[in-house]
Amino acid sequence: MSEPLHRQLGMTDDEYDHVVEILEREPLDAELAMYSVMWSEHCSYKSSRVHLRRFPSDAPWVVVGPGENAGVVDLGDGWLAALRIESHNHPSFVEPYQGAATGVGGILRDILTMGARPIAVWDPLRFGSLDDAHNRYLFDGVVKGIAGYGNAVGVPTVGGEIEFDDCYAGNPLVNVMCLGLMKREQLVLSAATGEDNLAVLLGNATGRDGIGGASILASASFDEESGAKRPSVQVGDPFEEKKLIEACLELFARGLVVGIQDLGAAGIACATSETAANGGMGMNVDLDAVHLREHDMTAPEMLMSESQERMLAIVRPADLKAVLGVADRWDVSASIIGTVVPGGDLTIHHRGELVAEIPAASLSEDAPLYRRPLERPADLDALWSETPAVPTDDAAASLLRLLDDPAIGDRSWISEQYDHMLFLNTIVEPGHDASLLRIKGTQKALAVSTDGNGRRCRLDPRRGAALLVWEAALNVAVTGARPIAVVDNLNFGNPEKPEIMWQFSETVDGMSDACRDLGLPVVGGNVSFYNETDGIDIHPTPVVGVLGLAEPYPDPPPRLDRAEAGMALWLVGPEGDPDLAGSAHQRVVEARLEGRPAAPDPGAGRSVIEAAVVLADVCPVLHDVSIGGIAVAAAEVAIRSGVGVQIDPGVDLFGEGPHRFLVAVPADLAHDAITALGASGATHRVIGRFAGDEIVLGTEVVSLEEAANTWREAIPRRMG
Amino acid sequence: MKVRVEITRRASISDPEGTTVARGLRDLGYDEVGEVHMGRTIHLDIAGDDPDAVMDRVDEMCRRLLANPVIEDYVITVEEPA
Amino acid sequence: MKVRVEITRRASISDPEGTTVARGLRDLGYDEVGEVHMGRTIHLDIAGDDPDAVMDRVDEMCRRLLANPVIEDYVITVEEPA
Amino acid sequence: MTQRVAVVVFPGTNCEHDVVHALDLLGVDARLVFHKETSLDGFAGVVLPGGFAHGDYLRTGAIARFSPIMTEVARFAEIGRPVLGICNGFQILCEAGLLPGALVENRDLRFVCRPIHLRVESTGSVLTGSAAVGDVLEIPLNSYEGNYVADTDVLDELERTGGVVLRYCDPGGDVSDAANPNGAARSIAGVARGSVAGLMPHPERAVEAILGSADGLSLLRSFVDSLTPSRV
Ligand SMILES: Nc1ncnc2c1ncn2[C@@H]1O[C@H](COP(=O)(O)OP(=O)(O)O)[C@@H](O)[C@H]1O
Ligand SMILES: [Mg+2]
Repeated sequence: MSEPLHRQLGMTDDEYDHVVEILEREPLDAELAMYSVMWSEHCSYKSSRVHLRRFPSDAPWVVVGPGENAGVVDLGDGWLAALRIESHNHPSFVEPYQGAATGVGGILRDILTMGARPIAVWDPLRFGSLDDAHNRYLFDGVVKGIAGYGNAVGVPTVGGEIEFDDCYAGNPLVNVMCLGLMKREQLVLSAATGEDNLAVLLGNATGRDGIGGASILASASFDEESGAKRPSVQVGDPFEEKKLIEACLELFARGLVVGIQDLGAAGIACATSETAANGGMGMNVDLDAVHLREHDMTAPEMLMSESQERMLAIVRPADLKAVLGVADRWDVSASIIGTVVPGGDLTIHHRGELVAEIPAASLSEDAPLYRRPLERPADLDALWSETPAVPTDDAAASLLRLLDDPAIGDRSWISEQYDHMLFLNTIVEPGHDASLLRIKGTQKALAVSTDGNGRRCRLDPRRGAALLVWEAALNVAVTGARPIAVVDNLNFGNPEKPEIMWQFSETVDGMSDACRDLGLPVVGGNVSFYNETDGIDIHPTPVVGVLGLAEPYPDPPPRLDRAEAGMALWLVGPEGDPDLAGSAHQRVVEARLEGRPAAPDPGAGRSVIEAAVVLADVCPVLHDVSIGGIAVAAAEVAIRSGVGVQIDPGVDLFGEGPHRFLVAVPADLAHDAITALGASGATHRVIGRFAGDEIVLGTEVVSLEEAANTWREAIPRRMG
Repeated sequence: MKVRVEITRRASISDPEGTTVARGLRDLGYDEVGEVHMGRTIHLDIAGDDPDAVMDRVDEMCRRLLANPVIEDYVITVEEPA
Repeated sequence: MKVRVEITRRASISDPEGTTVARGLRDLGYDEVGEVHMGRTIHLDIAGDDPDAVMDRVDEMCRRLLANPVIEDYVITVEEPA
Repeated sequence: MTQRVAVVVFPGTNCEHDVVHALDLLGVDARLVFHKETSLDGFAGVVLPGGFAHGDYLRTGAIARFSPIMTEVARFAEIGRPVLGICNGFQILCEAGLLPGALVENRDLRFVCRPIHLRVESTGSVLTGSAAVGDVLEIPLNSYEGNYVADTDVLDELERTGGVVLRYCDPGGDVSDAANPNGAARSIAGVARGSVAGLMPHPERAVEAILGSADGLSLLRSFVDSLTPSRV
């Protein structure tokens, strides 16, 4: 090939010149490979960094903010939670099972790296329509991959969310969020400190897995060539990961590591340089010591390999024997591949030859930073000028169509393939607004909700992103938990297009506004660009994960299946005009996407969240109103509880305006509920009652049985 | 006609199950065991008596459903002609 | 020496995977597909050059670990002599 | 005196802490024992908990049954001390030949994690001794290879000897194909032989109302009641 090596590796000429400037010479091949991967979009965030700085990330309870492998927040009484979200979009399109499986494996190691035991996973997903066989294949494979890895590694998958839209047909989204739990003294950072300390590589043998995959699979868009990129598929080994988790937790518990780092993109290159740079030190690395699966690997291949299930531990020489003993006990392979040295240089030898000698920090700190041009998409004015019609009739038929939608219908086809009970923490399982996990031996419980809404963000990324944060926060609050932290995964198209970058920038601002209004710190996240196929970009799809803390947690916690005949149906929250822009009704019933979503109302939003937290202690059912509006929310409660519901005439059935939730109120608790609400400042109104075996929407009627069957079959009838 | 499809993982792709089985055998004292690789076989009864036509159809089945071409190779053998 | 072990489920034991694959193929329009049975193969690299001795050892590995006699049968083939 | 029970940890086991938590609630001194240990001295009984020992590679339970501790588990079976296998532990006991049959993939080839109903079929086991025949229990199932198989004569023999201890059923206690979550032969969810018992569902996941059910206590209490004081 005539192309210079750096261009083949995806580097621009300017970036190459910058490497030469740093090194004051031409780079060696291994060095160039390292810069090319570490300076890729995926690893360096070169297009997004200038924007991500705008996120609020401080709060008194933040122990570790963005920048480390995971955010860490203080839960009180010595407990810390670690959280992180990641995407594995492109690998999952190439090989859905393994792509999703290794996505789970990767996020678990990010949490483990902080010293925490991973205790739960969530999986926000996007696919094209299930009417298409290939989309079904991808969906089935991804769910099986998450199940296959998560179940076997022994971390429950307790929630997630899903949307189907044709913009994802050629570019599905597979995001995974993980939550970890630890006592304060377990916290570890990824810093190599202490001269003469040793770098011990633990876990899987290194092979030619996904070489260049980080830069190729994650940063380049799909097109006809994707077949050629296939050899870099990585295979997950949950068994190796399980042993690695147990071995590392034992190392942490015994204080045997001074720092630790997982190996992800750019494997050994990234882990050695990052730990050295974080510790303000250098490192001498001997590649001949690395335990290999394939014995004829070159130095660049070893440095770039993305073999899964590996960790790099920094240990004191005096502890080495104990560290190797722990590894041996768990049948985890270990090799001593480096020594921490003063000076800040990363020096790498292979077969007696110097293959790299670079300032460790330059791989991350000197990475390029782009301020890419922004431009508001030209079609927004036209979209906004349409005022979405408020549906007035056919409510019964519309409700059934909505319940039959696989993004609205029963998702237990997914969640029952996942072990969601392990550890006996799950006191509200998947299928409610947020999952609630108790911390045994305490009064504390953690709630997490993940949310995304690509269509609303397409119409207005700023408002759409802000609404997501508000929605996830309310989802958490209806379990009785106060929102305390956010992680975000920003799934976007090609950042080289100014319209996409504008969507990105608006999203960051919208999320930041909502987080500030809620006093919520963003403690971590991930950016996935180039989600496009043949030049068509996905909807801007930020996904947020909000963590909440309930203390003491409600016992029993509110659930969707605890409504009974005779209970009143309340709507808590502001009464505004029905908001149909980007709604499920538009998508499913009208096949349209238009209008401008309502802006959040921070004052109302805060009081409604406060109301939810206090009502969770009083009432059996709280359910936020989101996709499909009040009609769908009430129907879900009715179906899950096995009791009919009557909604009064005149209620906004399908609008998706923010800051609203439903409550089932037993007559004898109405007084307590009103008292509880009083302090929050939120307004409420009785809009119906639970009774009979029908869903009554004003003047229209659907039998509960038909609604339930439709809802239950939405996914199974499509998946066979 | 009886046809056998044997499916193996591509050489460059890691095979954690094979590795674990190899370790299991060595732990039992079978020190002579080197690399171990796992595969799958599918035995199909196919109506039809033109071997070439059947092979073509089975090849198509492999590409469409039976094998995962991203990580697997396959070999088709006629075990018993019609 | 390269040895292949093929493990199949005994006829009396249910084979849900085979049944599902058969149905999947018929759903795709392969009406010629009759019964389908799944098996697993294990490819072993074995040090040793006496085929009989190696066969004996592999047979023992099968009885002890590789196959479960309660539900499975196995066949050993030498693929490549030492 | 508090009974001491060993909960074995194989590489890949993941329900060990949950089993310890459940046994704690019953006042038992449950301790983790690593699979490389060779002695169960001082323990009155042993539990093989759920998970994915050795990644379930090759066959579920196939490699685990050769762990050093399994010699002791077999000795317990021989001298009549209670041995309980839950889910993956049940699979290991079958592989080890301490229980008849085997577990293969679910009928519809999907992992199943949800509460199901079980009917107690016989009380002559360490798992059901304190329950009553006909009791219906709600307990979570969590497996891909939960489909119990055995030859007809083995199944007949099990039925005859009271070795079938639990069957999948509907909430009303009726056994049917529709109430069989994984295709298990004769809807069998749990079997026993001598002092050894195994079941696919997870009784330790149903030990507190806030977890959705406390019905698992009935089975675990039977196990605890079957322990005789341990000699240390
Ligand atoms: N959208 C975002 N919002 C907030 N923080 C982000 C975002 N994207 C990335 N980050 C933070 O940047 C840091 C580096 O991310 P990354 O390079 O993906 O980590 P890793 O190498 O561990 O995979 C992480 O701490 C991550 O939380
Ligand atoms: Mg990381």
